[in-house]
Amino acid sequence: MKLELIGITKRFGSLVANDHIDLVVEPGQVHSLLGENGAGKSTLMNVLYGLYDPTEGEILVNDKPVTFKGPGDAMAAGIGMVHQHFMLVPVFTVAENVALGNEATKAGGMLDLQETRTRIRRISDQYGFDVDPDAVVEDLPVGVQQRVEIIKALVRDAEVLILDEPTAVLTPKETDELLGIMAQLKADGKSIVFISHKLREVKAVSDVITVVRRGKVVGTADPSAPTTELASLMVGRSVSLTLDKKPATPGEVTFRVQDLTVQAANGQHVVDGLSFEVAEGEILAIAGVQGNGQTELTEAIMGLQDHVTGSITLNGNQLLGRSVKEVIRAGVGFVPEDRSVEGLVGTFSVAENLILNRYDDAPFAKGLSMSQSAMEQNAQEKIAEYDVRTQSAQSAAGTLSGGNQQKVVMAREFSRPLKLFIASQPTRGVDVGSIEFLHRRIVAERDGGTPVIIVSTELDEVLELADRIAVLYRGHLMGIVPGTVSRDVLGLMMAGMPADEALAQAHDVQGGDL
Amino acid sequence: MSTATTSAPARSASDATVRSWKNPIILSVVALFALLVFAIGAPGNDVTFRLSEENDPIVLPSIVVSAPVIGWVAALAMIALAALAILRTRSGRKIPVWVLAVFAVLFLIAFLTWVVGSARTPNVALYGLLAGSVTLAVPLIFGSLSGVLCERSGVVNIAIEGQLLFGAFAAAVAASLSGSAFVGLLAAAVAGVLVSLVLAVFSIRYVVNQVIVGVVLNVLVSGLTGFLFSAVLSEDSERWNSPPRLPVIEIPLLADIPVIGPILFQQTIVGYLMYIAVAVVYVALYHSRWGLRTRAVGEHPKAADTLGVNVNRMRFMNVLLAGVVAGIGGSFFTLVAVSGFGRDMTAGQGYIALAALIFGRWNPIGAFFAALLFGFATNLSNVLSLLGTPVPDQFLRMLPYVVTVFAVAGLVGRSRAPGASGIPYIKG
Amino acid sequence: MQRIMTGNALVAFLSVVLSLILGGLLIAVTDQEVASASSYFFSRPQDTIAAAWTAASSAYIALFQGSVFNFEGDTFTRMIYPLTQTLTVATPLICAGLGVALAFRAGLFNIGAQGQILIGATFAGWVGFTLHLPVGIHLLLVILAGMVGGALWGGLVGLLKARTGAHEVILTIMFNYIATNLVLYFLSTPAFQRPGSTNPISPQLDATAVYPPLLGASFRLHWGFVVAVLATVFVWWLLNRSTVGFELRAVGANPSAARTAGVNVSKGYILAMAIAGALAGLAGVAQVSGTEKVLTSGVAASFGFDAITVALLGRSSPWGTFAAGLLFGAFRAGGVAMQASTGTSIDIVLVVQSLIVLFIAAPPLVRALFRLPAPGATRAGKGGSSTSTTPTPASTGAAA
Amino acid sequence: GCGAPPAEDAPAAGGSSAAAGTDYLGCIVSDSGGFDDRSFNQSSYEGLKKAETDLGIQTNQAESQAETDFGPNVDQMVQGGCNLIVTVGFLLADTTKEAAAANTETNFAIVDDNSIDLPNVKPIIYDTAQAAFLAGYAAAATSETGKVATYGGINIPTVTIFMDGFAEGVSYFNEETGGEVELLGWDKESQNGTFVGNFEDQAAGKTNTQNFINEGADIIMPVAGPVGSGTLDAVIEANAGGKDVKAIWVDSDGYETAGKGEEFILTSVMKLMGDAVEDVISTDVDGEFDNTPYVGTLENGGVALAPFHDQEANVPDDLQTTLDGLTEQIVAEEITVDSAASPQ
Ligand SMILES: Nc1ncnc2c1ncn2[C@@H]1O[C@H](COP(=O)(O)OP(=O)(O)OP(=O)(O)O)[C@@H](O)[C@H]1O
Ligand SMILES: Nc1ncnc2c1ncn2[C@@H]1O[C@H](COP(=O)(O)OP(=O)(O)OP(=O)(O)O)[C@@H](O)[C@H]1O
Ligand SMILES: [Mg+2]
Ligand SMILES: [Mg+2]
Repeated sequence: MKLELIGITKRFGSLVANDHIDLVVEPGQVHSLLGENGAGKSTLMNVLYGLYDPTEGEILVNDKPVTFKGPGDAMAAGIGMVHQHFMLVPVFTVAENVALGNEATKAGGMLDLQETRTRIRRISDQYGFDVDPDAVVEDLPVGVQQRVEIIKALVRDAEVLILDEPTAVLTPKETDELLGIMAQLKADGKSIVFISHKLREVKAVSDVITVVRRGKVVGTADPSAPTTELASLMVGRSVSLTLDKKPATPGEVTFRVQDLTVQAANGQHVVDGLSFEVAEGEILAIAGVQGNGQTELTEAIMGLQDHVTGSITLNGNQLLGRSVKEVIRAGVGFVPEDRSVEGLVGTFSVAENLILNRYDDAPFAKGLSMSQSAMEQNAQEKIAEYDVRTQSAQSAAGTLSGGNQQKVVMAREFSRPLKLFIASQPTRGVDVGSIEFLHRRIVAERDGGTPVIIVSTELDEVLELADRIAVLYRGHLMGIVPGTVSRDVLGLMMAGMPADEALAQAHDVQGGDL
Repeated sequence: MSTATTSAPARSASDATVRSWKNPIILSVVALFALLVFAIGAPGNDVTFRLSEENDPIVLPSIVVSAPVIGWVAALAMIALAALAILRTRSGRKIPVWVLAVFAVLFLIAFLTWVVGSARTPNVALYGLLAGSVTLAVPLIFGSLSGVLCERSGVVNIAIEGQLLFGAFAAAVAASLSGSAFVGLLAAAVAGVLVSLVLAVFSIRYVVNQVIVGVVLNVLVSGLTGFLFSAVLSEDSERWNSPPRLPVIEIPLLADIPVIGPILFQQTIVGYLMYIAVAVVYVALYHSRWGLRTRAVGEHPKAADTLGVNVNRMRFMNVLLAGVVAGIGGSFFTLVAVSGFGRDMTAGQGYIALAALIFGRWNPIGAFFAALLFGFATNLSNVLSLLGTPVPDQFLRMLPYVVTVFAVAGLVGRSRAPGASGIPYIKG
Repeated sequence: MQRIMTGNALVAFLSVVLSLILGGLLIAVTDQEVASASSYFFSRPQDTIAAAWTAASSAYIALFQGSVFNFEGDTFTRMIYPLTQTLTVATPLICAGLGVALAFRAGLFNIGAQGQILIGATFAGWVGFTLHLPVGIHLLLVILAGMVGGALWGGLVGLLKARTGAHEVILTIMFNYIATNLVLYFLSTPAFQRPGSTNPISPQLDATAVYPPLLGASFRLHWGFVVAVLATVFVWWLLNRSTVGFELRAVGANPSAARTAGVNVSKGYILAMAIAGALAGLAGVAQVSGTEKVLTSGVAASFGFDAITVALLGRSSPWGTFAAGLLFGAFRAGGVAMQASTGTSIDIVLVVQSLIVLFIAAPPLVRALFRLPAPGATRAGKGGSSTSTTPTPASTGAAA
Repeated sequence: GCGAPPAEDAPAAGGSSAAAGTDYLGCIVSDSGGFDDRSFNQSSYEGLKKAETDLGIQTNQAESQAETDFGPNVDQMVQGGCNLIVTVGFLLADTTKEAAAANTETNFAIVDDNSIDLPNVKPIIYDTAQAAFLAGYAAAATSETGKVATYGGINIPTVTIFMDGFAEGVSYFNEETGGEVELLGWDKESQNGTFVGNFEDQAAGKTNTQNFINEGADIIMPVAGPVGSGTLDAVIEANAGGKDVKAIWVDSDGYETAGKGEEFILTSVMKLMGDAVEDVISTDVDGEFDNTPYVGTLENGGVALAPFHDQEANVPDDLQTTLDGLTEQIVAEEITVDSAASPQ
């Protein structure tokens, strides 16, 4: 199936997200879209998938113009989409999720799930997916959930498959498997539109690369073009992809975690017998695929988890069993992984969010009364210092862009003397410029002598920031390796291989990987 | 690569459970309570439960039991079950469901024997107690089904009270004017839909907070019906407010079965519709295309949208359907229970239905039983007051509400609402 | 606040007008005179229209005369009497409305103001007619008792929610019924009855225990209104200028972020419900020690339920609630007068009130009806400002 | 429709004011039950309306929906220049007292309360237990099952006085005839029994009545205003189902006022408030208002037992004679019917 986008323009109010974009997807082709945050890639795909109406422009399928009133029309035309945030109903089974919107029915509108199961098994077998139709989606690992998404598209006989940042949450191994699946699909004559920020993957699978900047197509590139060329095409200037930081000068070990175990509500040990230490002036990165206990580990340190055993000490003081407030007062700074859910109160002003965990300390509070002027003054200082782009200190934090929201959280946490700094996913969804700024602030904090823990699922970020790297897999520590270790070793550890084995194996196959 | 997965530390099954002591503790406390009150504090007399009347087609003998015997047997059995639960929990295993079920049944039997035994007349018509419970539960069941339909598709329905009241009003007026109870039934459904329409338009089309719309709708319907009641209905109640009743349809033979016959097979059309509605909503919700889409829209509307399901149309239709159900429930007040409309005659039953819906965990069957429990508690307090108890009548009348608080706080606790319930869906 | 005063003022005004028109139609349609004139509508339509106009306008004039200014009064006192009556009725509405609004801001949907008023009134009343204390101390103690009663009744709900996760909507509804029966029980005991009578009505409160009249004995307006103003100021301060309010608002707007920031969410729920209850208790005091001066089971009227609409109309802001309380107070006071003088049922007031709330909550609808342009560049589809100040407790409550 | 319009200059409809030419204004304020409560508000209101037609006076009324309305409503009436204001129910006592003290030119009459001692307030109260006694006796004598029942709206003296009298009547029957008729729903000793909890929930009245019938009662007396209507529904259904069950109405003669199920109303315990209200107005119109309490008794006909109407055939032959005898004995104070709620 040949797909053609001609002059697609999409406006949100005064913002032009897509500006006369032309794009052709040939049958049996992997067509990659590259572009920085907010370039308009997802918007374009949402237009193609019928979720947004284009303001202007035309879509041609096999040279015939079509209009999509909704995703239903797009699917009927043979377009399938796998969204970055999975569009799966968590409490439904795989079969129910696959059936939804495309239900096989018996008499009287009754569901025929058996039929759906059969189809799932057929596709599973064909592409080696290994998916149980009766598993409940929320119990499945992300990699499998993604396959469910692909099955959803294939069940509907999609000829064109849109994959929007499909690899962001996958382990290197799962990524490899996905790339394999893409090759198979392509061999079956299906076309794929592939969006990713990871240039290596793009280069590996693409037939054609289109680069988008500020809503416009700025050019196409050959998959064989060098990475730096692609990067500068994306951003519009030459970029240095590395952060220069001095080597760490670790001091005294002040933070210790010993034999830490966290039980989830369902009884599972999500963190299991974890022990590690962090010294003043060093960054320990905790790597691992999302959902391997990182969240629970940081929450346990903060006093946000209930069933915790073991010991957590900071400067010799036990933190375990303390309330969140006491942990904060002990000098722990915390950037939670989901800033809009845990880091900020969206309806509160920027000024209020800047003192969210200091509202009852001097100078913001005198007794029960809060000082507006102190709050305002603090806001002005932080906004200037961190270059927070906001209309005013009184704007609701929820109206800020992701990068600026993150700056607010960081500014708040760095605004008091810290004995320990923990940041989860400090730059998730943040654009390149801001990433650079935030990384420099974190390194500066380290250089000031604070022990720092960074939790990140982005290998690039981990490798860039870490002095030492700990890898978590299913709540267990796979080992702690130096920050200079190779990407392949980390990949193996993230897939559940202990550090020593991984180091040995990576040595064996060195050079054979991507 | 294969070594990577095998070398991952395996988790043993035994250490993978948090031992929740909540259930064993509750069971133990209740069992102890049973021992003290039902066994040690048992009245010394016999208790009679009558199952049928003398002139019924099938006459069953009454059950006569000794209060102390029942009290002791039940209490000891409950203690045994509690002990079993403690043992199971200590060894890290789950408490089987049958333990809880048997425990609940024992408690109910012991409690009934004890309260009836303590009354001045320790003799009760069990069939009447149950039939009355069902009667009291009918509007609650319709109301909570209406709630299920709305909330399952992501719209919080606080307006059940208004739907019931408007249904009752419309049924009374339409039936009086037309002289036909069936026209009244139809009008009730239409009235329920009208209330739903406002709820849908404001909460879905104009994205007004659903709780606000619901609360305000209740006030609106109360004011509107109250106004029309005094301005029109009371002026000429012969013409406006003397609806004919819905006839009771007896199913031959089946209606003669003692105890359950009158409850199941001797109802008006509204009564039969109730059973049908519970079954249909249950089956449709979990086994039909409509149900799958409804649940998807209530859990994760965006996912449904990306699969071509029109979220807001789905919600709109379900809210309207809910109006039909609640409206028919409202007709029970004026076409079955009593003959005529009275100001605010639903008396907060819509809110109780809401409680039943949550207590029943957003499941039609669960809501059905929750409503029955409430009806039972209410009628039990009625019956106890006439048998003569030392408990002041004001406290007896608190019983259903106290039971609900205990049920919601103790047994249900944090229940999981449909993921998107109460959250408007704004496309793109 | 700013936005409500400026951009939405027109919408609010039009909402009131629209609601009054709809209410007027209802009055006209059900009026006897109109009905008889409409029987010959086609031969003389002006009769029907005139009768309809007379029916609706006379009702609304009576409403106005009963709530704001009585231009038929023979003395100045009688002329402004209606306004003071409005303030009197508004007093409990404001207090209880503040309670509902405050809980709302903490993410809790408090349908229990009715029960909290009743329990507050019971506590206050008991102290008022059983204890005999000196001037000043007695009234203070009465007020305190009322607030404690309400706080206990509300706080209990908060406690149950925090401990067991039970849904506060259900709890507060049940607690209303339990409170009603509890008060009926108390009133059936001699400790709450008048000597020599078994009627369920308490003795009059001591003269030392009642709010003194605010404008002299010829008006029913009492110092409770001043207390309501103070309560509004206090709630405003509490929500916007105090650490406690900061915590409560954070809990209401985003419980997970609040928890992460070190706020004890459970404590927040309990505290919010206790303060909400105390405010409702204050409404109970206004009734038992201000307007009625005795305790009966009907002392709370339907103020606890009206308070919900008042808080919603006031968008859960303290001064918004205050203004909404005044408006509803005027409707209520005027409605009683209207019913007495024109026979139009006071229920019409409920209709008009709820229509106002609905219309104000949906500005796009009002704009569409009056063909007003949409304001600025608000993206279509969003409810926009209308729902922004109110969190959605239904969703927060159901999560967890 | 398109009927013919009235002539342009026809006088306004309903010109009752012109008829008698008196400018006496009689007014009434209801309690929160409203004037259509099929109980004391309604009876009192009808008394006022009767005075309007019989005496040619003008009337005005204010319906209260909540206790907070009492003060404003009474005030409205005072300001409206009423000569006499009838207030209904003990809950209005404080309001009435206050208004009467402040407006000595206006006369007041208060129904069901005897706590005010002011020159311009006339209490109207009833020794209802006397008539209820007769009803209890009649019920006991007529019951086939040996079980009779009563229940109330709310546990308050004006309600329980009916139930006390009824209970006395039943036990008097048992003493006199050696019968063993049982009373369900009320225990005079502990003053505890079955109550609906309000005067509105008719469905609850019906359910309670069905419970009574299930427990074998065949005569039921609801003392709950409109809720009693639910009892009639239950009784009609029970009779349709082949049972023989009857109701006893209260306040007015239910055979004439209940609007349904007349044929199953055994009798009614009448509390003739309308007559008393009309009486008080007519003495006031004549300028002979006094503040001595009016106590309705069997003797002065303020309370009475209604005729059996359709049920005549179903009661024992000599029952009416016996009841007449009992009435005489009560009037002669040979039998005293005592109730905690009786007027002192
Ligand atoms: N529904 C919307 N309303 C208003 N603006 C929007 C909307 N959706 C996207 N935008 C804006 O349109 C621009 C393009 O967003 P888009 O999601 O297409 O970027 P992207 O290229 O997918 O970025 P990323 O790499 O982060 O996924 C952004 O500035 C974004 O803020
Ligand atoms: N209604 C909106 N108003 C303003 N900004 C929006 C709106 N909706 C989305 N955005 C912004 O647009 C950007 C992209 O949004 P979107 O939901 O498309 O995320 P995405 O990461 O691109 O998702 P995906 O890649 O799965 O399509 C985000 O930065 C988001 O903050
Ligand atoms: Mg994107
Ligand atoms: Mg993205």
